[in-house]
Amino acid sequence: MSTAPTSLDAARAKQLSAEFGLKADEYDRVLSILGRTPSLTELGIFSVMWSEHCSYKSSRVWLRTLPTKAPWVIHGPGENAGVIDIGDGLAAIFKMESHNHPSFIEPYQGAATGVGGILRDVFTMGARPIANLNALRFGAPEAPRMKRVIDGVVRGIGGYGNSVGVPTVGGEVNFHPAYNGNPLVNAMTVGIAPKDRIFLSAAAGIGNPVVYVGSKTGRDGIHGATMASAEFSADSEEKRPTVQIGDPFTEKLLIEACLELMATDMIVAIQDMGAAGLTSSSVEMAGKGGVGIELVMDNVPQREQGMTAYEMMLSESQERMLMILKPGREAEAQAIFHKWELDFAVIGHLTDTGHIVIRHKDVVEADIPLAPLESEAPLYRRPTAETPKRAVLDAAAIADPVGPLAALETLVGSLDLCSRRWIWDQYDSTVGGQTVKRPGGADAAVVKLDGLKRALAITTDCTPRYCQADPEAGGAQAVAEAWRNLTAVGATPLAITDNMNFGNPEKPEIMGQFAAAVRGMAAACTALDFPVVSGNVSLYNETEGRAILPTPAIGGVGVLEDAAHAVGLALTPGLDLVLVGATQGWLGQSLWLREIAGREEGAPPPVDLAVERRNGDFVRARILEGQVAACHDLADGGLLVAVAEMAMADGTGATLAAPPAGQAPHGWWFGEDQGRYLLAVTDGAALVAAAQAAGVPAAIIGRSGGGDLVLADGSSISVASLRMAHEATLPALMEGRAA
Amino acid sequence: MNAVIIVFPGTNRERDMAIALERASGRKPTLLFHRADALPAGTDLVVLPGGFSHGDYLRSGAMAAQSPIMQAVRDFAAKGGHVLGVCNGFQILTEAGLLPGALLRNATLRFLSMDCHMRVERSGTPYTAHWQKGAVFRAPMAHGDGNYFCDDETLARLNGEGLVAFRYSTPAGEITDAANRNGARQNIAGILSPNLRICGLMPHPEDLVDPLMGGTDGLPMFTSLVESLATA
Amino acid sequence: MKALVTVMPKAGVLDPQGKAIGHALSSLGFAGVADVRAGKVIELELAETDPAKAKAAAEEMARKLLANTVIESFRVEVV
Amino acid sequence: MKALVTVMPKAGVLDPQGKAIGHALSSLGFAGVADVRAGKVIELELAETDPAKAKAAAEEMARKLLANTVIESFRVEVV
Ligand SMILES: Nc1ncnc2c1ncn2[C@@H]1O[C@H](COP(=O)(O)OP(=O)(O)O)[C@@H](O)[C@H]1O
Ligand SMILES: [Mg+2]
Repeated sequence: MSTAPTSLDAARAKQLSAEFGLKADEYDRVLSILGRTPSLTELGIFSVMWSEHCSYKSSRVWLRTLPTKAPWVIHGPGENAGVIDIGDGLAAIFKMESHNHPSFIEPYQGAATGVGGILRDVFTMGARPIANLNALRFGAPEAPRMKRVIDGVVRGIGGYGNSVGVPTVGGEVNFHPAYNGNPLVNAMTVGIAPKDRIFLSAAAGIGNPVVYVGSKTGRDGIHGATMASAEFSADSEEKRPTVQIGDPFTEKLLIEACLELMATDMIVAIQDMGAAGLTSSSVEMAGKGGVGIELVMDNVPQREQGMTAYEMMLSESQERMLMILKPGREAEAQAIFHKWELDFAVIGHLTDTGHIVIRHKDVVEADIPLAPLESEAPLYRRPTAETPKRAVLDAAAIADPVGPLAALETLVGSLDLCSRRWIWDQYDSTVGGQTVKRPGGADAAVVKLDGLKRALAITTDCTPRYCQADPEAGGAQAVAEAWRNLTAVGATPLAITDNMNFGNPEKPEIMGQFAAAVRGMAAACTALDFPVVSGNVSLYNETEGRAILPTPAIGGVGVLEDAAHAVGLALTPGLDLVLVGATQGWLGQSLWLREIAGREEGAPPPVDLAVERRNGDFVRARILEGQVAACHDLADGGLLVAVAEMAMADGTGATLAAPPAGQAPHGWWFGEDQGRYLLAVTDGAALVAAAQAAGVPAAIIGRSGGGDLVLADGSSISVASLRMAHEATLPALMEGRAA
Repeated sequence: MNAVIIVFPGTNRERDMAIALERASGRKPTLLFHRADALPAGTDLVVLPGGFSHGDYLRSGAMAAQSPIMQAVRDFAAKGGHVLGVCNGFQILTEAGLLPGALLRNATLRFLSMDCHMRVERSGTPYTAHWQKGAVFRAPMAHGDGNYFCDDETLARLNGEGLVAFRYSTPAGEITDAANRNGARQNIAGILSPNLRICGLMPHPEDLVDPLMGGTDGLPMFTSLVESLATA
Repeated sequence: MKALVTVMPKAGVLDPQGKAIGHALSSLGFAGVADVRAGKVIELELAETDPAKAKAAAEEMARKLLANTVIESFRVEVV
Repeated sequence: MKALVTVMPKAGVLDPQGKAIGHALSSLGFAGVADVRAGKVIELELAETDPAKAKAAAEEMARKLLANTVIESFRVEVV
């Protein structure tokens, strides 16, 4: 047994524990586990491991209720990323992760290191990353610092992803004042690996070497995980020295070196050093494997002079990994890392003590039993308060102040609907040579698998204004929209990852939002056979007591057996436009209501999951039969916006039939009823007949051609002028220039 | 065609390039890590692909230009070998002095990732044989430093000797400022060495060689090479 | 009057550029380079003719725009 | 011994960064900024203790790697 570490002075320890974010009762638990006052390093380890970020203490009871299984799920939540079988002997490995707080403090580096972190979660399992996506929520552009945040975040995502050579193929962006002090940056990575060569993190083999690879350790981001678990206040700017700098070049080398090592049989277990760096990786690897671990800090590659054990254990320096090697293979493994000019150091070994022991300069700095560190981690079932239901609005009772075409022109230029080209033009979306559908080309990105016909479809979705009004309906809608977007390109949806962004969970109304969103998501995942295989929770997204909109971002992955089946959304001339799905004219929480009528009101559109599935399965079958030239799901902005988006994609207009008798026209054109698709086909009548036979509502609503959108009353607007409005917004906002 | 693609630390478009070369030639190119100090015997095309060699942390391509393998590439070029540099590869060729000029930050100061159109300014070279002079083709570009610069004297020589291979243009082939997104001198997208055997360009024809990825506009460059090298 | 604003990564902040340059120098065979830091320099041609005022103005510009004080420090020289 | 290598765009070479900074400064309300040039500075920590030799070494590094003399000029200071 090692000698016990030097305890802090009892009063000092108690005060520090509060500064590190431990509650009084949590600290008492630390005392009882150790049977003594902790050392500084021990206190640091407890506080980060028990932070919201690492322990999921507020969210775990709810997350457990999500469906996570399906025959094609290989590894669900609990690993570094989710793993699903996609056929041809391959697995897709994917996850989404937030970097919200760091991106507000230092937008470029915050977003860049967010991308770096999620890439590591994926390649640590043996996958070559093949696609990145990003789900962003910004405040009102005129809010203080917001343009700099937008600019920095977009540059940072591009700067990192472009350099590592992983194409950024999609994402989403919303703007709302609720994010003024707390923007959201959620990054998703999808990778591919042979399905029988997945690398896990459970350590095994007493005596096996613990190996550190990648960049050197500096004093970056110490207590980043605890910071990500606390609300923002005016003085959080002072926490700035914890900012981490991303080094995509080193990450690229790390990817290549790890994949080269993974092609051998030397690795027992591997995990990236993410939040709480060396602490969380070593504790989790040893904990999962039920073994002890002993680390010698003197051997940790260090970038700075005089670093203490506490600093090294808590550093969040980027581009580092921890692995357990088979014994005697160190030299071989080292040669690979030296070829790629990366640090490689044996920093410890596995033990049979069940403890984590940290030594530095011949002194034991920490000695903690791992079992209670995990099993006695705080777990809260926090009080919840339901969000009051909102009234269902009747479209006919809402005046239309401007008419459909004027509303359309305003809507396509509005912040939530305008072209995202200014953003994706800064992202390399083609590197790899496999991008079948780039941003803007289809409802989901489509990336082919090198050398195969098979392709993955990928999307991220969430409509936070729906979630705010009704978190349960909003949670279900987010999952359904992801499923719909995959379906709309012809893919079979397989599984999701999620990123739960909410406010302070200690407030019952926020915890209520969380619980309701999970309920809605779970129902949708079950009904759509679309399990959750990985995810991330980001709480305390509040500034001075004001919470963000509840934002359960969903990242969906689906498969196409043949990439050639994928359809995009661009109209070409001479096609019938068929609307699939029923339209009641749901204006509650619609963008029309907000942007045109100036009201953020009402219940959001409900999602009928059985109908969702039936309509989607019908549409996908038609796409796979090759009957569909273009397809677009109806989402934000409703039918007329969807027509306009399909028209703007390639400059082809359309002539549209009048709204059905008895429907309020603005409800018809702009209602956001769910479960709908717009298909462009050569034979609309045949499609409608097939839909009828399948019990799916469908109707021909127009025909493509010309350069204008023409309504039944003869009024029209040119696609060119819509495009101008659509493309102008972000360039004007961000650079004061025309598109 | 025995093509060798050099992989520097940070190179990231080597696979794209390999796919395009294989598609055109039916033969897999060799990927060669930058530490090598010689090219494989029988090499008849060296390709420096896109990416961020050494992170492009000092200047794009500056550190890669000093790699051990670059001496072998210089010798190969001096003996009349064919060398293609795309994007980061073009930057490396200028940093290594194998092509004149330099690639500055894009005038917009932003990374530019989008399809662009280029007009073929010289046909009948190993890289452009399958295009007519004046033909326009499309290719993705993806770079932060693609703003081609050279001094007036060099520019006059490039123009005078017909060494400008490609210029950014509109889809109709007009050479306009709006088509010149990165701010290059006289819309220059790609240039040739005096013996026409070294070519550097910023956009990525290798990413547009398959209808599934949106077209085959980039393919003629590779089929030109295959044919020229077969008869060379 | 000319002001030179030199912006460097703060001590302790990772400097991937400097690291890479140091690496490249050593592989080029330059020995004895212990450490490399890479920064920016911005030369401002100012109308101001009073050195103290010019310096103050340049410092203000550095704080507001030229340096990202979260991760960078700066110094101003007037020449 | 420390050497500072300052690398600036040559006269006549486009300096988009300098231009953008000038533009941003004026939109932030800074008046009297006639011209802005943006360059790089590389701080080298050298083992060499003789100032003349250190300077010569740094100049050699600049010529070989740190500056691209097609577009940039450099100066070396030893401190
Ligand atoms: N942050 C982003 N990065 C890259 N692409 C984006 C981003 N935001 C949106 N996009 C792309 O813009 C297009 C339109 O996005 P969105 O309006 O959210 O689509 P939909 O409503 O059909 O889900 C999609 O192709 C999407 O991938
Ligand atoms: Mg979407």
